[in-house]
Amino acid sequence: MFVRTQRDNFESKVVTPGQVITADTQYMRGHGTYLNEEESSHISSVAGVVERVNKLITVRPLHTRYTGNIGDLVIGRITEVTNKRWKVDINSRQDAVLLLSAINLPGGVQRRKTEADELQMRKFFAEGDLLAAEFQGSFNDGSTSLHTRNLKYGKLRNGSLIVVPPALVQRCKTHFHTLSCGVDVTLGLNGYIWVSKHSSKNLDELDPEAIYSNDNEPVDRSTRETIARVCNCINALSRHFMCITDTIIAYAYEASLKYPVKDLLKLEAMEFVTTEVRHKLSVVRSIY
Amino acid sequence: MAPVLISALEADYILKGIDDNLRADGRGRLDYREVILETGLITQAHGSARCRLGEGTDVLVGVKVDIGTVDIDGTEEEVATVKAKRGRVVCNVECSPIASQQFAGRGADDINNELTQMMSRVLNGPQGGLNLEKLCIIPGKACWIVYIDALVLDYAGNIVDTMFMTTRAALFNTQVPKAIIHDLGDGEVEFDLSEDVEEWERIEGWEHVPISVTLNKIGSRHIVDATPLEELTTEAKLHVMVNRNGKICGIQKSGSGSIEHSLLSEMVQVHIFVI
Amino acid sequence: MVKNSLAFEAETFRKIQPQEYLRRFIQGNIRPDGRSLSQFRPTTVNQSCITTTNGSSMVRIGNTTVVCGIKAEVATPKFNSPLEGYLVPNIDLSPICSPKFKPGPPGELAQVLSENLNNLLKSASVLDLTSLCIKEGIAVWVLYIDLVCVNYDGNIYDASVIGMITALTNVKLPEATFEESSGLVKATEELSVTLKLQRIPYSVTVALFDGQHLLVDPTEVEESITSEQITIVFDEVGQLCSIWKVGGLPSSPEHLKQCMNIARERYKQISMIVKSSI
Amino acid sequence: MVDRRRIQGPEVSVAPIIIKSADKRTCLKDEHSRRRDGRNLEDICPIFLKTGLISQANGSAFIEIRRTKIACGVYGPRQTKIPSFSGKGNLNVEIKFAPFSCQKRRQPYRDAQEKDLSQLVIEALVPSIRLDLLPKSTIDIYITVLENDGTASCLAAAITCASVAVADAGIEMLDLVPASSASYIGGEIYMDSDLAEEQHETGYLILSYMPSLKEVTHILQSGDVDLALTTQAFEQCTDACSKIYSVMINSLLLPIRDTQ
Amino acid sequence: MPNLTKYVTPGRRLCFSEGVTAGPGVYERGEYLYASVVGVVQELAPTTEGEPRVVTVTREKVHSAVPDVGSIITGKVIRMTTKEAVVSIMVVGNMPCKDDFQGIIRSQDVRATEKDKVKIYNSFRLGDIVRAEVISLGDARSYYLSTAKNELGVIYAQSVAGAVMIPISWQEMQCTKTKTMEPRKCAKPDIPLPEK
Amino acid sequence: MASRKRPPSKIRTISIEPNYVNRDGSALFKFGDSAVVCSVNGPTEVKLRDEKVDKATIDVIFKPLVGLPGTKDKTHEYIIRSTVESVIKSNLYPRTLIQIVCQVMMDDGNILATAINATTYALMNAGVEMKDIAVAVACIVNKDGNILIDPELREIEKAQSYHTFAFSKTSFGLLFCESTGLFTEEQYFECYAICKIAAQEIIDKIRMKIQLDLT
Repeated sequence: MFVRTQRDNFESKVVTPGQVITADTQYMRGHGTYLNEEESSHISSVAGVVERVNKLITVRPLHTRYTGNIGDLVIGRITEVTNKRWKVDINSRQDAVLLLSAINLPGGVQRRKTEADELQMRKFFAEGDLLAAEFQGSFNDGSTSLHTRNLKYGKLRNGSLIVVPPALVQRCKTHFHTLSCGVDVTLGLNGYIWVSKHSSKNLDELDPEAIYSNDNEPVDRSTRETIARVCNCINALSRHFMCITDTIIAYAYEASLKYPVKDLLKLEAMEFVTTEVRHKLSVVRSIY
Repeated sequence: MAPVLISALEADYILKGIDDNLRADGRGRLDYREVILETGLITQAHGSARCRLGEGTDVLVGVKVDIGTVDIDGTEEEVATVKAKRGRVVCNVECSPIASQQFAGRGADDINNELTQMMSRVLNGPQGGLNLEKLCIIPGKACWIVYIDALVLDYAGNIVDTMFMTTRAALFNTQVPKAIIHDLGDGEVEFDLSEDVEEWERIEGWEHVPISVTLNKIGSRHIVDATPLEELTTEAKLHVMVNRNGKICGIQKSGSGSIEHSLLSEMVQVHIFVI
Repeated sequence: MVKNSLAFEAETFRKIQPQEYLRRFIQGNIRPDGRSLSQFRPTTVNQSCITTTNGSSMVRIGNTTVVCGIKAEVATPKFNSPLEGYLVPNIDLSPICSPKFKPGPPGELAQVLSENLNNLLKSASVLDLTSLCIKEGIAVWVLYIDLVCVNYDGNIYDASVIGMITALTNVKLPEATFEESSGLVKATEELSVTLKLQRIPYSVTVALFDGQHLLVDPTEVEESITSEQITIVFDEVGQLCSIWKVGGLPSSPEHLKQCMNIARERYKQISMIVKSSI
Repeated sequence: MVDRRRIQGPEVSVAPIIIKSADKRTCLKDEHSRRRDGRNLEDICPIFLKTGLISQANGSAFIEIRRTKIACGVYGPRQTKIPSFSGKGNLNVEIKFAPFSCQKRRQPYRDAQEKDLSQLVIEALVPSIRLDLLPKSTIDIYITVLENDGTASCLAAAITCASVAVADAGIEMLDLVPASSASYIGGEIYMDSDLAEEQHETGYLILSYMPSLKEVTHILQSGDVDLALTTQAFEQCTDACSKIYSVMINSLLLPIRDTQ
Repeated sequence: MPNLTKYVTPGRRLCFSEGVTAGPGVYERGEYLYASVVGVVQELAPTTEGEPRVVTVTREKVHSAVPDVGSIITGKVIRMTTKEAVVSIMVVGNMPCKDDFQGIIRSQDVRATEKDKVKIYNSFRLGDIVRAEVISLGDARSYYLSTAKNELGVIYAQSVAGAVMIPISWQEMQCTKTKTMEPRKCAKPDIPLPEK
Repeated sequence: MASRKRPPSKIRTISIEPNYVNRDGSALFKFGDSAVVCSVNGPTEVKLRDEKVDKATIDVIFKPLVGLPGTKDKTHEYIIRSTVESVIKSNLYPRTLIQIVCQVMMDDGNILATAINATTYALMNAGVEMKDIAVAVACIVNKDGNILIDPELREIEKAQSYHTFAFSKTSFGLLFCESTGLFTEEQYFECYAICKIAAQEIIDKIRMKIQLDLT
């Protein structure tokens, strides 16, 4: 996480647009702040939490569309297929672009892109398909480019999608988690979370031909119930604006075992789960 | 923001879930989401209600009552006299763009038109439950016109059921001012409205107003109260309007799939079980 | 048994080279649909075929089919002509009759045809408008003449004129009385009044190809290829009611004379067909 | 609405009130339940159905039931105008009532009721047409009602006529879609009701059905009806649809048989 | 054996589906074969022995065709840009379509050899009639066409002087009146319309 | 019969003002008190929708003196376009648009003929290449059968029949004619001859005006 030095007192202060952060000019301006002309003090342009890294001041808004940085894992939905590229909605300002050259072709990594691939793009990804991809960088016109050149990325199967505000998903080392209750959770940094059945096969066994097939593995009733429970827990957490990591989801899951799955939709059930999680978090934090 | 597209894999997952009676959010095939209903929110309207289904679909209905003339021109003599002694109901449904991107600009036009026609088809006529004769002040001259305006604030599936529930609540909440009739002797009749609020009374027959149950056919099964993703995988939707004493007040199918004959009668029985 | 490939060659040839296609036929003194240059398509008329109207007719010239319906309503007359009723002719070329027409408000051709029909009624004073009066200055009849084209295969103006005139002849206006008390007009179904037309005009359209060939009663294919059309309207006493020649290469008075003779013969044919259809 | 693209009549014109003389009070059925035109309650009317009416269209049909007359033209499959790519074909229906077709003169431009009826016809026909074989193209169906003798039976006739026109256009279909209508009057079911009966009905049912696949493509019912009567009405409508189905087959095969 | 009452309409149940496959004009649902067009039922003997019999319904009504991947089309060049030529498709296979579809011949699809050295204005001119093959459904507005085969390319063109031109080689056409040569990517002449 | 100041076969004083509006070409054409301004824009860029591959798209907009354009003005647009289309060498300007806008300034009868002449002059003023020029003149046959050239508004109202002719200058062929009212064949051809003579007069007037402008 960020390095926190306790020197100045404006740390983690909640600011509103137009509020002065600091008059000290040796700081650099980051996102969400601007410099007014006369007294050269930093003013925040967004309502959010002030964060300082060495000399850089930024204000992180509470609720905003996802602004990506390189290397982020994101989940996206294909909105349009044009020649040699796909348009992908990643809950960001603009649709991201996935080039034909940026995906794994069926039949292993070595296969070169042929003429036929260009014409049969829909065999790989069609409109509406969900995929996990990595944030590669952005073109000069500001639109972001993705790539799925890695076996753990690609089409998402055997599960369902939950959408939460992007600010809640914390950046951590890996975003592919397998929860204790035997369910896979993929936390997209853009707020799209995919909860699916645990794929027993590890990465290299995946036969390259089937990575774009459109059929699910059979899901038995108990796994389906756990997936539903996890989805409802994530919903409860996002409704009370709590940040979401794999540990927090695990806590929420245990807390929710008290209720049958469909009661988790009720407000008071959500209330109970989140207070339970908050309590458990404070206990854990006090141990550190 | 309601998704517009769905992937084949998600659709297949939902289909299989419904087959063994466990949907993506844990509900069974015939379980409704939690309904939160409030009435009397808008002061200027004669009656209003707001209903939220789960934490998704949100519909606000306002009812205003106004005095209008009866339109009887052009119809046969016989039908004209019957119409002269009746008030009427005018409905209008509006999906506001804040509910979802697709409703911005002209996108909402045909959905609005479809919902408005469905509402007026059910509420105007004997099966609407309201006692229209009572709404007439002076036969042939003046009568009450009930304007029902529904506004969809948030879209999370199953708009039709929420809309009918909220309309019924709003009609329950409606207070109609009392009209005092003065007979001016030579057949001329005059009326004016009493100001004090106590004398206002409810529209007679509000309790017979029907509510709707929407059955979504997915694969060979059918579910109730579908979420947006489930609605995208639905082949055919069957709206069954039912009133208090179990009478069917209207059936309408929408969506592009077809329903097996056997499944159809089974779906129609379902509504009694749900009510 | 799909059509033999020669027929397809013709179809492709017609799409690529329309002028040449028609010229080949005309040189052989025959037309694409097998008629000779001066032969009219079979014309049928049937009357009062729609019961929800006060007067109606259906006219078929070859494939072109027009249905005309007249509905009578009541309105207050214009200030400066308190006795005169209204005649409102409108033709509707909806997308059902040909792929040429797009949905939405009437296109240019529909507006021009409606205007010509309106001029014909007014200038040839086909119906004395005072006969439509119910109560001077207060209530008069309005005859909405609506023509719906069901199938557009050229020469739509002739079919519309025949349809409109036949429908006008079999209009039955209910006996209307203006009620002082309620200010409404009540009409009884039993006794009905028929209209007396002062003039029975019928129109004939001839297409001019390459400046010299006169193609009588053009089909849609011929209409799209030739650019000039001459329309001549006669009435029952042989008096001219309107002549309308639009566009294309300049034509000489001889053409007009030939067309007038053709129109006179055709007038007799049409009035015979209409008489036999009652 | 002043429509400058048409010849203008007077601003306001109203239809006269038609006084029906006393004896013609309509009594819908006589003692041994015979209707005014001799049918009894569950009979449907004879149907005149002919294809190939419009030379310009790919497929066309004309239907006449009692006094209802409807013409339908099918154009397509042709290039889609909508910007988005669609793997499946698109169906577009436009119903138009001729201004003189109903008791009261209808406005020449499309009103809300016509938009709604068009949507109902689309939903009735889409399940029967194999749209997945025609990517990126549109089928346009234009229906003109020349005379309307009862809106419910008119809509049923429009669906039947449109389905025959699509088959006449040579477009691949799973099945023909006959549709039939019934009215609930005084607790009894009147099949194929006309205008007079419709004015006294407390409810109506329109059902479109694929007889050989035994699937209902569209159903629309309004009125205060209990369950038993509704299911009985379903049965009567599905039988009626099977009868109409044979008329549709003959109308399509007639022109072929006599050319052979 | 399907009951061979000659004429069928869509939805007509033909026969059981085992041992028989559905040809054009027929579809399979449940364990039955149904007709999907108006036409005559025929049962064709299978080409190779082992295959099951094929039931087809030949269409009675000539219907306007829809371009599909692989179909041969005839169309008119209506617009040119440096990278592609826009063609309005008038005939698909040998069935004329009532309304024209729109197709694009990209410069890399004009011919099979030296794709990148193609100059589009030396291959097509405005108003030429070309025969091409549909290679992909392309995007929302137009199909992707290719003339990369010998029998594809320009089949009818008017020279600058307005006379009809005849192809002399696969890349040149000669004006009958002024004998001037104009560069075109022509189709090999007198090949009958390839049956699609 | 209203007193008609000029003899039956004499047309009203014609006055032409070119470059009335600074467009590619424009002209005001007056028959006595009937005046129409016509402005020509072209050949310019054309919208993709109505682009023609081998010839120019001609678009006519006719604005009436009072009120919004209705079906009558749409008919005038259709007439002017079809008359002018056959005269302009449009295959010299493929995939372009020639836009003609006619605005009625004063209306004392015979508006259509004035508009056609104004359009012809505006096209010449704009330098659009034409095979021929269209000259239009109108006449009426009044109640007692004699023919009046170039009628005023009150004469048209009382006329028995009303004829408008448009001749091509070189061959004097009939480009356009519209006759309404009740008339016999002889009357029609008599009007045809008289209008032909009047047309010659207008052509001389136009040629004289052009010489005046160019010198």
